[in-house]
Amino acid sequence: MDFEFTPHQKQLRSEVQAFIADHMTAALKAELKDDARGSGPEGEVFFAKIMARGWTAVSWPKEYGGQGGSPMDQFIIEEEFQRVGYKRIGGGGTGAPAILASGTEEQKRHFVPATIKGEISFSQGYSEPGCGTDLAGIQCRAIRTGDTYVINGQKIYTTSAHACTHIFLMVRTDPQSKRQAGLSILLVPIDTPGITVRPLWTIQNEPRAPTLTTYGEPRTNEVFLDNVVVPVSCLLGQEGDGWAVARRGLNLDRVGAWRYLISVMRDEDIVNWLKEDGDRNATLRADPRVRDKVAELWIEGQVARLMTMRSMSISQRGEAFSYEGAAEKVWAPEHGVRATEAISQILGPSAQLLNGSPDALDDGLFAHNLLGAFQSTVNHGSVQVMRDQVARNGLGMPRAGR
Amino acid sequence: MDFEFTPHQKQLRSEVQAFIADHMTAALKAELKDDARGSGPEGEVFFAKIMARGWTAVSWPKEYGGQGGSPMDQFIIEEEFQRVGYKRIGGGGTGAPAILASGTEEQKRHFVPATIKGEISFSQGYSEPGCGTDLAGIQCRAIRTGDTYVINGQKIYTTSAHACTHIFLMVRTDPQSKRQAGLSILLVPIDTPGITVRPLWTIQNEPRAPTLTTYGEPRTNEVFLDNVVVPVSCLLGQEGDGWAVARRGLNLDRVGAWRYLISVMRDEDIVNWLKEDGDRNATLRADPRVRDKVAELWIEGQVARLMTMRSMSISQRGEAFSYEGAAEKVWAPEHGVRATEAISQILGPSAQLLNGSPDALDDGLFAHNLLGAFQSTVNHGSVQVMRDQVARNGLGMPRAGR
Amino acid sequence: MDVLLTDDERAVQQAAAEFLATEATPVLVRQAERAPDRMSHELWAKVAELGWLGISLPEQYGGQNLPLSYLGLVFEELGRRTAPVPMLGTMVVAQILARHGSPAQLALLEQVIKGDLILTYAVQEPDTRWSLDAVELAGRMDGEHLVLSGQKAFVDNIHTAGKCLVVFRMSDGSGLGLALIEPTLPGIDATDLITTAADAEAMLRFTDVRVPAADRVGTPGQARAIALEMMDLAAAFTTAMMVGAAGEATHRAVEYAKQRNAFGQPIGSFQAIQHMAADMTIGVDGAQLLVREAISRMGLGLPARVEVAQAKAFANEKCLMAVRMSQQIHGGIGFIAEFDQQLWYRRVAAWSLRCGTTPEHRALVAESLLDRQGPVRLGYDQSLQDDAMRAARVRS
Amino acid sequence: MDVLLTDDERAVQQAAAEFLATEATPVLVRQAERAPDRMSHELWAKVAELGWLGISLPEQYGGQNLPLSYLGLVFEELGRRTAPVPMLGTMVVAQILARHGSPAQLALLEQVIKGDLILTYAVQEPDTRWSLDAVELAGRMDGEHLVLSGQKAFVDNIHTAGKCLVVFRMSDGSGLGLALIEPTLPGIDATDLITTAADAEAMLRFTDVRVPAADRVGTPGQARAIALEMMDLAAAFTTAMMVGAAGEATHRAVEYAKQRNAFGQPIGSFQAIQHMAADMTIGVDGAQLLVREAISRMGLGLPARVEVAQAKAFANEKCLMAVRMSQQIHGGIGFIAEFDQQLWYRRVAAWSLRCGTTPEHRALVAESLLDRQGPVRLGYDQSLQDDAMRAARVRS
Repeated sequence: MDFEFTPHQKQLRSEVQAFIADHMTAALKAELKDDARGSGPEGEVFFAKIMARGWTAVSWPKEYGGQGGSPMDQFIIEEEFQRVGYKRIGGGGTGAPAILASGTEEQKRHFVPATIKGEISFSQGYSEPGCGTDLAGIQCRAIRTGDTYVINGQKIYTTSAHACTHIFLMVRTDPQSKRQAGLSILLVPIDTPGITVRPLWTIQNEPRAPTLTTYGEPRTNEVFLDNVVVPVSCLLGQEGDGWAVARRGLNLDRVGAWRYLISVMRDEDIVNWLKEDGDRNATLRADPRVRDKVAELWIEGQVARLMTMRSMSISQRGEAFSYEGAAEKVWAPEHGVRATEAISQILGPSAQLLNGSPDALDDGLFAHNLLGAFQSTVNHGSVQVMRDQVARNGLGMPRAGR
Repeated sequence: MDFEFTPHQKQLRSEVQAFIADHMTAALKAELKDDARGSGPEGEVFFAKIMARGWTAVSWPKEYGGQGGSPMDQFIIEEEFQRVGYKRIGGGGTGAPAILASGTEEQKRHFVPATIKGEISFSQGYSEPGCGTDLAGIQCRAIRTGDTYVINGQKIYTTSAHACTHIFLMVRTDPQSKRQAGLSILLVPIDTPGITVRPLWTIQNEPRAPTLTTYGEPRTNEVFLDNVVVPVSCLLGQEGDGWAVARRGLNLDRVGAWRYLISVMRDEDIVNWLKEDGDRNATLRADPRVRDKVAELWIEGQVARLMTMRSMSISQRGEAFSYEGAAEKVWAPEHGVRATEAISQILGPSAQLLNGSPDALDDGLFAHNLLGAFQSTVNHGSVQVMRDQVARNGLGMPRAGR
Repeated sequence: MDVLLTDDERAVQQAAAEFLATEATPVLVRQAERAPDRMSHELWAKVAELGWLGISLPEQYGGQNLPLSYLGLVFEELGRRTAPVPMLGTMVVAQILARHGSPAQLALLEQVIKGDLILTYAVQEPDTRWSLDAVELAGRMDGEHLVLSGQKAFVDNIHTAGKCLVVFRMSDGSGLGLALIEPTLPGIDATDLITTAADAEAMLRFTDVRVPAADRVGTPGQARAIALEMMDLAAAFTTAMMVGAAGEATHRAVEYAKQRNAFGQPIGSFQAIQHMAADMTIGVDGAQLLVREAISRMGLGLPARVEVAQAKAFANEKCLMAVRMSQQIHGGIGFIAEFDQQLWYRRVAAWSLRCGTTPEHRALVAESLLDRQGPVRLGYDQSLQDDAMRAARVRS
Repeated sequence: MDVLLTDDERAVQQAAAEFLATEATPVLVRQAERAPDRMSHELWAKVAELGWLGISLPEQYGGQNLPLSYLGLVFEELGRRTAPVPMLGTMVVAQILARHGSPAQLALLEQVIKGDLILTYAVQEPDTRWSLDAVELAGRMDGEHLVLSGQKAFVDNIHTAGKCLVVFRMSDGSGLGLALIEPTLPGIDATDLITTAADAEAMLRFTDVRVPAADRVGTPGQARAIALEMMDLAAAFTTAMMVGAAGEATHRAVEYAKQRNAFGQPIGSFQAIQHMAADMTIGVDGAQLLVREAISRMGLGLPARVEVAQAKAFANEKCLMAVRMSQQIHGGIGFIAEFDQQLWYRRVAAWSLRCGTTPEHRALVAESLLDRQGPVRLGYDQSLQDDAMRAARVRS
C-alpha cells in the first residue's frame, strides 16, 4: 500500500511538464485547436521530439520499438500530455496492444514500431448498426476464398476511420456461426478498394467543442465494406478466435489516463473557475451550497483517481483484472455525468452557452460537456454491461436462467 | 384536473380534526403509547365514538355495514386519525376488501360487518421462510379430505397474528401444482388447534419506538401450522384461484394514507424541529445547505402526496391501476429512506439516540426511523418488483427470454 | 380532488397531440434550427389558425377563455414535439396583458390570438440570477418617456417578437417597473447567444432607449407582483414543456428498447433497462403532477409561487435524468446529429437552466417552510406571505 | 504508487480476518450488546494476547512498530466482524501518547499493549459539532491542578476506560488544552446514551474536576494541533471500521442472493440485484481506497486532514448505502432482531454519524479547494495551510 509516487515517477512527471512548458508553443496550440490529433506540421515536430525523449509506447516491449517501461510511467506521461489537450500519445489505442498479445512475429514487427512512429494507426471496427454493446451479434462477414477474405458488411461509430491507416475489424468468418463463435479480427488497410467511409457528426460539435471537452470527437463514421478483398495475412490470431483476441484490446479503452481525465477534469475546472476574479465567481464561491456540492464532486473525483491508480497498480504488477476495470468504467463516467449536471445547476443559464457564444464560460466548455458527458457511459461497454461484469466476474453472481 | 378538495371534503376533514381535538384524551394517548392498535379500554370507547360518526369503512358498501362513501373521504379520515398515531381505522387491512371482492354472500355477511366493528381482524398469511416477494413459491399445503382442509406449513412476517382473530392464509391446495396455479385463500380462525404463533421482534423496538415512527411494528410473527383442520367453508373464492383473489387485496397495502404518511412524515418533522427554539435549531435553520436539502425533501414529499392523490383519484373513479400504484410504492418508500438518511446527516450524532436516551430528539423518532425506514421498501412488494410492474404493466416492456 | 384529466381536458390534450405529431415533425424542428430566426412560421400560422393561441385568453379578443390548465396541457404537447414556435414568450406576456394590460395593451390580444404578434419577455440580466433582486436595468422618466439603460440576457425570439415585456428598476428609488416595448426601438442592440437548444436566445443592451410612458404595464405599485407573476408563468410553462419532452424521450426509449436486440433478446427485456424506464416514468410523472398543480392554482388565482418553484426544481433534475437515460438506452445513436433522438436531450438540457435553477427554486421553498410561523404539513397551503399578498392584489 | 496490499500487509490482514472470524462471532457480539459495559472482555484479552494492540506502537513498550496502515487494516477487520472491543478509543489515544506523551504517559503504553488499560477520548459536546470551535469545556489552573467544568458527549466506553483524553478550552483565553484524566475523578458524572449501535456511549458532566497538572498532554501551543490529530485518527479509524462492516454486509448480501430463490431462480441472477451488488462493491471500494490513502499519509507524517475528511464524508453515504442495500436484498430478515443481518446495519448507521457528518467534512474539503491561492488538480497535494503547519510541528 503505497499512495505516493516514487522519486523516479515524480521526476518523470516533472520532466514531462518541463518539456511541455518548453515545447508546447503558441503555434502548436493554435494548430491543435483545429486538429486535436496533432498531425499538422507543428504537431509532427512536437511528436518527433516526444519520440526522441522515449515517451511513446513506454510500457511496450523494447524489441518492437517500445521502452519496456512500466504502465505507471506511461500513465504519468499520458496524463501530462492529455491534460494540455495533446492526444497523440499512448500508442495507438486498440490495435498495437492486441497485436502484441496475439499477432505473429511478422505482424508485430510490421505493425508495432510503425504504430509507435505514427505511420500506422488503427480505427476500431467493432460496432454495427444492429449491435453495439453485444458484439456477439456481429454480421459483417469475411468469406475465405483461397488466400483472401472477401468482406461485406457495415460498421458504425468507427471514430477515427477518416484519419487512420487501418481498421481493426471484427468480422464473422464462419457464416454458420452464432454469437461469439466464428468471429475473427482482420487488420484491414483503410484504402482497400470497396471501403467507403461516411462521416457521422456528433452533437457536441455544433459549433466546435473546445479542446478539453469530455468527449470531444467532432466526428465518427460509418464504414461500408462492399466486396473488400484482403489477403489472409491480415488475420490477427486464429480464425474464429476473434472474440478472445479483441477482449485483450478492449479493457485498455476503459481505464487509464484518457478515461480518467475525461471523467474528472470538470471537477478541477469548476473549482478553478470559482477561484477566478469576478462578482459571480466570488458570490458562488462563498455559497455554502456550492461549497458542499463542489466538495462532494471533488471527493468523487478522488475516488475515480484512486480507482485508476488501482487499475494501474494491477497492470503494473502484471496481474489480471477481476472486476476492477469494469468498476472504474462505471464509477468514473457516471461521476462525470453527475458532475456535469451539478455544475450546470451551479452555473445557471450560462452553462447552456456553446463555444463562440457571447457570455459563454471557458469557451463553452461546460455547455459542450453537457452535450457529451453521457457518451462516456455508453461507449467501450455501457455502464450496464460493466455492472454485469462487476457482479459476475467480481462477485461470482450467476447468470439469469442458469 | 382538480387539485383542491371539495367543500364537502374540506368540511369532513375539519370535522375529523375537531372530533380528535375533543375526544383524543390524555388517557387515550397514554394508552396508545403502549398499544398502538387502540384496543385498550379508552381505545374501545374512542372507537365506538368513531363508529357512531360513521367514519369506519367509509368506502365499503352499506349493505355490509359500510358507509357507501368515496375512497377520498376514507383517505381523509384515515389520514387525520393516523397523523395522531391512531391506527385502528381504515377497516381491517387485507381481509375484508378481498372478501367483498371474492367472497360468498354468506362470507360477506359473516366477516365484513364484524370486521368493521373490530370483532374480527385478519393477519396476512402470505410470506414463508422460503418465499417473500415471489409468493408463487408458497409451500404451505392444505389437503382437502371430505369437508375439511388439513393444513401443514409455516408462515413468516405474519405481523398481527398475535392480536387478530383470523389469518388470511394463502396455501397450496393442489400439491402437484407449481407457481401461481393451485394456490387458494383460506380464512382461518387463529385459535384453531395446531396453530402456533411465535414472536419475531423487530430491531426498531429496542427500546420501544415512539408512536409515529415510520415502521413502528414492535413485533411480527412466525406461524406454524401443524395438521390444522378447517371446514371447506373457510375457502375464499374458488379453490386454485387464490392468486387472483389475493391480488385484489395486496394493492391496498401499497397505497393510501398509511403508506403515504410513513413515507413523508419525517419531511414535516424535520421542518418543524428546525423551527423550534434553540441554538442548534436556529443555526441549522439558517444554514443554506440545510435549507436546500429540506426543500429538496419537501418537494419529493409533495410528489409522494400527489402520487397518492393520483391513486385515490383512480380509485375514486372506480378505475384500475395500470402502473400507478406500483409507481407510488417505489417513490414514496424510497423517498422515506432518502429523507431519513439526509436528515440524519443534518442532525448529526444525536440522530443515533433512541427513545429514552438522554439528548434524544423527539423521543428518538429520527433514530428509530433510521432503523426502520428501509423496511417500507421491502414489505408488500419490494421496490424492485414494483419497478418490474411499472415497466411491464405500465410500459409494456417484455419479460426476459420471451 | 381529482388529479386526473377530465374528458374535456383529455379531448384538448389529444387534439393538440395529434396536430403536433403530424405537423411538428423532426424534419420541421431541424429546419427551424437552421432558419435565421429559429422558428417555423408555417407551424406558427397553423397553431394560430387552429385557435391554440387563444385557448386561455378572453373571448372578447377571439380566445376560448378555458382555464389556464388547458394551456398548460398544450405546453406539455409543444414540449413533447419540441415544437419550434415562440409560444412561451407569447403566452406568458399575453396572460400578463390579459390580467394587467391597459385597454390599448389588451387590444393587442386580438393580434396575438391571430398569430400576427409574437411577444417575449426580458427579466434576467447578465449576472444570470432568476430573481427580481438582480434587476439592474435602469429606468428614468423624461417627460412623456421612460428611458431605459442597461442589459438583459436570455431573451427568447427577440428578432421575431413585435413586443417585449421588460422589467426594470427606477433610478429614483421607486422600485421596479414593467414596460411593453418594441424590440426595434433605437438604442436596443441584440446579440445572439448560441445555446444547446439551437433556439433563438439573445442578450440585449439598452442605451438610453426612449419608451412612451403609455407602454408601461400596471401601476408602479403593482410592478413587483406582476413581474413575479410573469416569472411564475414562464417557469411553469417551461416546466410543462420539459415534462412533455422528457415524457416523449421516455416513450422513445421504451419503444426503442422493445425492438432493439442484444444478447439474443430485446434490450427492453433486461431488468436494468426496465428499471431505468420505470425511474424515468416515475420522475416525469412527478414533475407532471407538480406542474399541473401549480398551473391549476395559478388558473384559480390561488398563490402558486411555491408550487411553481417545486415543479421547476424537481423537473430540472428529473426531466434531465429522463432524457439522459433515454440517450443511454439509445446507445451511440443519441450522440449523432443526424439521428433525431438528440433533439429532445439538447432542449431539456437548456430548459433545465432557464427560468430558475434548482438551488434558486429550492431557496424559495425553504423560505416558505422555515421563515414563517407555525408548523408545516404536506397538503396544507404553504404560500409565502409575499405571495399571498400578491395574489390578493392581483385578484382585486 | 501501488495501492494494492503488499504481501506483508496481506498476511497481517488475513491473520486478523481469520482470528476475528473465529472469535468475534455474532453470538459474542450479541452477548456484548447485553453486557453492562457493552464489550467482550474475553475477546479483548485475546486481542491483546495476540499482540494486535501494539501493532503500530513503539517496540520499547512491547509494540511491533508497524506503519499505521497496518493498524488501519486491523480496524477494517474489526469493523467487518463488528467486534465488541474498545479498540477505537484505545488506539486513538495510544497513538497520541506515543507521539506527544510525557515520559509518564508514554510508560502507560506498556499497559495498553498488554490489554490492561483501556483508553478513550472526549471531544464533542452536547451541541454535537465535530469541531474544535465547539469546545467549551472550561479549564483553569488552580495551583498544581487543572480544574475542568462543562460537558462532553459521545464518549466511548467511559465505564471501562482507565484514562480519557479530554479537550478543553482555557478560561484565561490561552486556547485549547488536553489532559489525560481518570474517568473516576470526583466531579465527573457519566450518563449513558442509548444508540442504534447498542454500544457504550456516554455524556459526561464535569463539575470542578481537579486534574493534576502533570496529566496535561503536550504543551499549550501544541494542543490544537494534537487535538486535530486525535480527531483525524478517530475519524479515519471509524471510517476503516465502516468500510469493513459495509464490505461484509455486501459479501453477506451477495452470498444470500446466490442461494435464495425467487421466481424460479436465485435472486442473485436478477440484473437488479446484480447491479445493486455492483454499486455496493464500488461504493465500499471507493471508501476503502480513500481511507487507506488517508491512513497511509498519516503514517508517513504527511498532512492528511483533507484526505480523512474525504474518506469520512464518502463513507458516511456509501457505506450506509451498502448496508441498507444489504438489508434490502435480505428482505424481511434484515428487520428482525433474532437474525444476525441487522448487526451490521445498526452499527454503520451509528458510525455514519460519529466523528463528523458529511457536510462537516465536505466543508473542510471545500476550504482546501476554494480558500487558498492557485489552481487545483486531482492527485496534487491539497493540504490546508493549517494542516501543513501542524504536520511540520508534529514531526519536529
